[in-house]
Amino acid sequence: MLAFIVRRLAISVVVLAGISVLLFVLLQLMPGDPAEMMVDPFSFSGDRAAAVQQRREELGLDQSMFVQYVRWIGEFVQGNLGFSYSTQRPVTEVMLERFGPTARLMGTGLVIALLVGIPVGILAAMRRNTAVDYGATVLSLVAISIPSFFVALIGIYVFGLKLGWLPTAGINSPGGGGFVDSVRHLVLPAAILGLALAGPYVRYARAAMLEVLGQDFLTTARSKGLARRRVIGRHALHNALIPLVTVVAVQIPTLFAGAVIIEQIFAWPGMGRMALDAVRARDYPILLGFVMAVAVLVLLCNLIADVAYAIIDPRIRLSGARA
Amino acid sequence: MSEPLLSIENLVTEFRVEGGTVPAVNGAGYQVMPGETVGVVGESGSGKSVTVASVLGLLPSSGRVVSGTARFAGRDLLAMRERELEQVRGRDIGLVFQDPMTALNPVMTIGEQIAESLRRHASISRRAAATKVAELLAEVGIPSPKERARQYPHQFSGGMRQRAMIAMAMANRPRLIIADEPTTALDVTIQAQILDLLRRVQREHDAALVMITHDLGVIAEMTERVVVMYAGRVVETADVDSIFHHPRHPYTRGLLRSLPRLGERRDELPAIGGQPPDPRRLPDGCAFRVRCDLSGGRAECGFQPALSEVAAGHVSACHFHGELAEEGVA
Amino acid sequence: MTALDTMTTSAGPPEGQGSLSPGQLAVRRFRRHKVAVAGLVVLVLFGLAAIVLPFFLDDPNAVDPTAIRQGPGDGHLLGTDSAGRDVLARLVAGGRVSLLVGLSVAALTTTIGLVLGAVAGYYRGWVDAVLSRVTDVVLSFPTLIIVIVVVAFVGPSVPALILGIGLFHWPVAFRIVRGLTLSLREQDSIQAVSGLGAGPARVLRKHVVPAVVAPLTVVATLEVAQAILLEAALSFIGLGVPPPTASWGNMLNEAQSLTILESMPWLWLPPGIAIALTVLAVNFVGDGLRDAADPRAAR
Amino acid sequence: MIGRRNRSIAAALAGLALLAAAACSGPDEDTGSTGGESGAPAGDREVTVQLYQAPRGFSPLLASIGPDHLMEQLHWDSLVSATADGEYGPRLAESWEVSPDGKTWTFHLRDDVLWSDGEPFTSEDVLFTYNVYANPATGSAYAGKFGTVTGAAALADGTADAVAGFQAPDEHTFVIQLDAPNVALLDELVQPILFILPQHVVGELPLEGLADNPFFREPTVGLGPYVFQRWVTDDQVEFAANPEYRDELGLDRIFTQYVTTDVATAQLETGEIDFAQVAAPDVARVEGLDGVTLHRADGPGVLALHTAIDSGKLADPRVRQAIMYAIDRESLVEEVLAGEGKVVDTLVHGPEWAMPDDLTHYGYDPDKARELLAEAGWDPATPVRLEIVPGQRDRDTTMTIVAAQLQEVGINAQVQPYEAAQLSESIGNRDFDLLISGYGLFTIDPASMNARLMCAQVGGANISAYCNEELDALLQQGIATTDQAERESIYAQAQKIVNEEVPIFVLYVPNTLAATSDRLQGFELNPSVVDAFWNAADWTVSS
Repeated sequence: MLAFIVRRLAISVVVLAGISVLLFVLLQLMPGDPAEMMVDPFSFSGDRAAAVQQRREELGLDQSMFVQYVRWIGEFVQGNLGFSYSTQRPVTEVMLERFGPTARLMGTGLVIALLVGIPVGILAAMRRNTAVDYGATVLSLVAISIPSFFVALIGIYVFGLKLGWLPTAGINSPGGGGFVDSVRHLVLPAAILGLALAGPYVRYARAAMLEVLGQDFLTTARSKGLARRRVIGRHALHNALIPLVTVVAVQIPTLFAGAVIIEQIFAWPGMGRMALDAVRARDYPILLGFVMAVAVLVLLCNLIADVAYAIIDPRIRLSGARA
Repeated sequence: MSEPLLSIENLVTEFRVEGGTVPAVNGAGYQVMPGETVGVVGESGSGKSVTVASVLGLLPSSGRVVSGTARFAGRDLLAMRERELEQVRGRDIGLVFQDPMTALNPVMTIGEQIAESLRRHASISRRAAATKVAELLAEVGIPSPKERARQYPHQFSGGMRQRAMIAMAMANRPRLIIADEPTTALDVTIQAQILDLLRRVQREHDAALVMITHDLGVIAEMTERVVVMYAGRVVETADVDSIFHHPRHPYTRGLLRSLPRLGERRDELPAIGGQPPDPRRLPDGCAFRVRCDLSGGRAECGFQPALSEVAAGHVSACHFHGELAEEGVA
Repeated sequence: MTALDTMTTSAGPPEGQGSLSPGQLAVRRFRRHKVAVAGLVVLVLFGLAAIVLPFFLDDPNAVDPTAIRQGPGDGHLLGTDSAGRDVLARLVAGGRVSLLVGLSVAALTTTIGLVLGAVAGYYRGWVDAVLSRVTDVVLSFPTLIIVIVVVAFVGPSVPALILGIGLFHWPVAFRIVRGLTLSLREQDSIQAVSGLGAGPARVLRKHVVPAVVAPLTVVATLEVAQAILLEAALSFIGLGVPPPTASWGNMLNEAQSLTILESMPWLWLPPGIAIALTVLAVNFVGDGLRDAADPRAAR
Repeated sequence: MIGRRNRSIAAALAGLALLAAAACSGPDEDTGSTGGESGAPAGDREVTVQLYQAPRGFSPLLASIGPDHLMEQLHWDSLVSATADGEYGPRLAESWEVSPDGKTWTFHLRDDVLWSDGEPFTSEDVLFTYNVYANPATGSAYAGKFGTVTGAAALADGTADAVAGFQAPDEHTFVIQLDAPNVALLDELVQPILFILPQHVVGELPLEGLADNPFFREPTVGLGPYVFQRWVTDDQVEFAANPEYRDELGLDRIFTQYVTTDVATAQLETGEIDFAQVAAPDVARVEGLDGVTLHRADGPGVLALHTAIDSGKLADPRVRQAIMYAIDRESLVEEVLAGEGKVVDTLVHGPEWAMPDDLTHYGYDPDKARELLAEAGWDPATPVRLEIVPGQRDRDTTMTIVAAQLQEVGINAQVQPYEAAQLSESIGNRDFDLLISGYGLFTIDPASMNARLMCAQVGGANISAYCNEELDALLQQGIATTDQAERESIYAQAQKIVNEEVPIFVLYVPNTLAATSDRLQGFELNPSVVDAFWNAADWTVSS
């Protein structure tokens, strides 16, 4: 197992390096010069061209792309992602600050998606071809089909404005506001993120459970006189959850996509909003850091998926390839 | 004569399909005496397995028992609530299935799966159960049973798995073992070992054995009495000698004819002329008429033949059983 | 399977009894899927509307500063937007954009998936290993974020959207094609063919393509739905279809204003419903196609 | 009953999720040290105000962005500012005078002002600060403002350590000595406001690149009524009453919060926020809200289109006039701004004396536009981009309509969406056709147009690169003359030229719109100031 993990980590480093080169090239090719952006033409007074050039030199933008990359990667391996062009703050610091809110939103969303999606999917499979099943299937498709930003707008309108139950935006009231306040701010965005995600989970869970329900060993289990609860809970569920763990782990990074939109609408100070602001401001260091963070998360989740699979499925032995 | 251990009568089971129902068992019935070995033989779709599933409450959700009785040790299984039936399954009746790879839960250890059955029916400690599991595994001929108990099914060979399956079926010393095609999925060399094992444990535990198979070789080797099923009905029942030497139903005779030589087994049942019947479109009257070499368009075939005792302990459902009595086996 | 289950399956209704071709059977199974048929009807209607209606409607970009944000009524069936443009005309134009993006992405992703999948499955070895590894990464990389980066780099436009989504959404198609190619390769027919010197292109055309048409159609359908949703999301945050081109996403952008959300429903309800309905319909059709293509997976 | 292994799977699934959720007790939760009351959206003497963009920090040396400027108004203070009456008003300078030759400005500073750490504020601070502003090496965006100050050039080219023209004769007097007369010097000091820095703290920092010093992210000392406490989150900042402030303050704490105007409007309604900017189309709705007051003032700045005149595409004044005639600006104000604005025909639109009454009014006249284009020999195939950073709805709409109206008269206009960085770059590259931007304070003194229209400012704030010697001469005269009647006549001519030449296409002057909750009292909009926090010292909360 250890050898497997080490091997996979080694591959991951190569993949990360590849992604970083690709990104670096892409970002450098982006139209729009961050140095120009930093010297706002409408409020700057003096020799703007010189000021822009000075900025460019400060940022090393006058160097060749290769030199810039070597410098960046050199810093990167030391855990230094450079400084934000717009706030001059260390990217690592900014991202760490932004990570908490995003993790809170994504984590809660994921928990909601799992708590809703998986039981509903399993129930639908067990009540196959009944109203419950049809209802769950159709509702899950509806959840997949309605854009979450649309739901978010309506959610803000209904729960924030009309009913006044929940705050309309932000991660907390000014100055913190304590646990209850944080939870109140979290409910709406996390629920919308979670429910959007629950749609696919219902379908995965249903399919996985249906697959298992057709298996012979369930008949065996029943033939031993086991109670239905144990047959379902112990034999069926366990087997159905194995593929789900993988699916869920591998899909964690895609939560980021949902988070970008939700954070934007709810003014959530997370990494998604940071990334969008960085795109607009051509804040390369932030953008690079963000995409690298997503890449690390992607590789990590792939690894976690494989390891988790090996841990919970005795048939899999990690020897470098899946059985 | 003692009471039969299992007595199935007039069982009708149907499956729900799109646009209606399909009968899978059409009034089948047979008896199993304590300690007896009964072979149930028939083509795929003849209802031999569904009959067992019906009486044990193991039908899939689309199946339903319409009518009939199934007495086990005097109690009607079909009238039991699920809870009561669970008490019978695994404790009084043990089952062995065809494919031990798919019939075992891949993510539970062999030991857990056997212990589960033990602990379900007797309140014993985890530790005691583990000891018992090892004993059982040893009994079915699995070496180093303690270590093996901690392994998963995929770490067992096919034959080993089937041994474990038998250990599981035997765990609570049932009075009846039902083996549903227990050797079909196995290598020929292993088949004999498994049959021997089944026979041995049956003897040692003094249990009755129902052997469901399409392999007449297995029937000849293992069983005392034979039940022949066709299209959801029992068409002939007799002791094994009578079946093999004096079949009184054209279907049985067909089966025997297609059997090349005793002792030589085949994976597939040799063909009798024609297809097994489509349960949705059973012919009117005798279900076997289209494939029957005696029918020849005779008027009797328009009626469903009733089971009648044609000799002592020999029952057949054929209008023309008399004609067969004279022929003997070719 | 145990004999118990063998019994249940063999007790089921035999399909078709050879009188219908597999294609006809699929059509029949699809038609039995009522929501899928309803979805198809909706899509056909939307498609027709997108093609025909523009001939009868205003120019979707024609502004009228004297008729801004007017409610539904004479002249403007669904009212006008903040620049006095006809909402219905923009809705239809937006539908064209959505369908264009959806179909193009589906075509692109299935093509890439087909070619790469066939290559991986045909050559196996390190080619397959590399492609499969790349697929793992691409698959779990959030497309929206990739597209945001891509769009930031080439500027927001419809082609950029299509390329951005298409170039990173092929893994599903890839996996299906790769798997099928691998198994086809094991079969004698292809070994015989390649033994006779048939190149991979020929094998792809003659053997792989026919085998993957059905599952790829399903994947492509679901791809359409996802692409439409992504387009809407990106346009909504201003990184998708650039104004003044109408798109359902950028029409919804206006609903961020509470005034509009509260008192001008004609500005956001139509695009919102259009997205939901279209995507839902496509997904239903996809479900129906899946069942039709693979009866074993049927409900 | 769920089996042990199942539980472990469930735990694995939940763990994956909680891994994230648990790891996020961010800094926002340690309210202990400074937070005071928690739970309620805002405590008794606390208010929350909107910032419409993400703030960077408190460096007044950097090219001003709105949210930073707003925060700086709470934290720092300046010599003078514009009053609500359209005059220059005292702040740290109690009074000032200009010598008759217009070359010497003397500011008399208050003597009762302390920095938030208790150190006294003196003329040394002002001297230090102005030297920093004038020094390009610090990264100052405003070094160009001091071109006429004696010795400023020497500092800029490194031959002097300080600007000779900045002098502090005593603790409470600050003098600016100019080489050439400038009676409108104050305009330079308030647009944008040049905040004063504490020499005893900032003086310790390296001068080189001072503008980007991390100190300005979390400044420890302030001079304004409410001083920086901490970044609650990346976009939420806490301010506390400055204990040393010269007047009694009505609040203990102010929180600034970056949210879009749409969100802020909603939060105003739910009471989550006490101040928000208001978009013109939302005025009617906001006015109808209970417990919310809408504030409205004439705007000081313009929304205008800019072209790179040096690129030659729109170099012909007739084409530029045609563009003005082609755009139905009255309708834009009426419909897009819901009437919240006015149409003007020159950049400077105040004060009254600077507005001659014979300016050409560019009313909507597409025929005239076509005529002028024909006269100028305009090629209808020439593509004209309308460059915009999308995202502000009224501007987006305006651009859409403008594009359509230009097409109407035969100009091949297309909206070109840009990211902010691209927009800045296009200005640097002198490659833009009709770029939309809003800015400015053009109502107190007509000299406010100098930075935008004088030849010397080409390459700087004169982004159109408009250079007209006649106008240049007039504008030079305008700041060298103390006589009011003379100035009036000079600017009448200057305005006429700007009006005819259309160096900048002024679309309209949008009203300044804001809304406050009724909790927040004392809030007042200043028609001469873009920044809404100019009188934060007067804010209180109603009980």
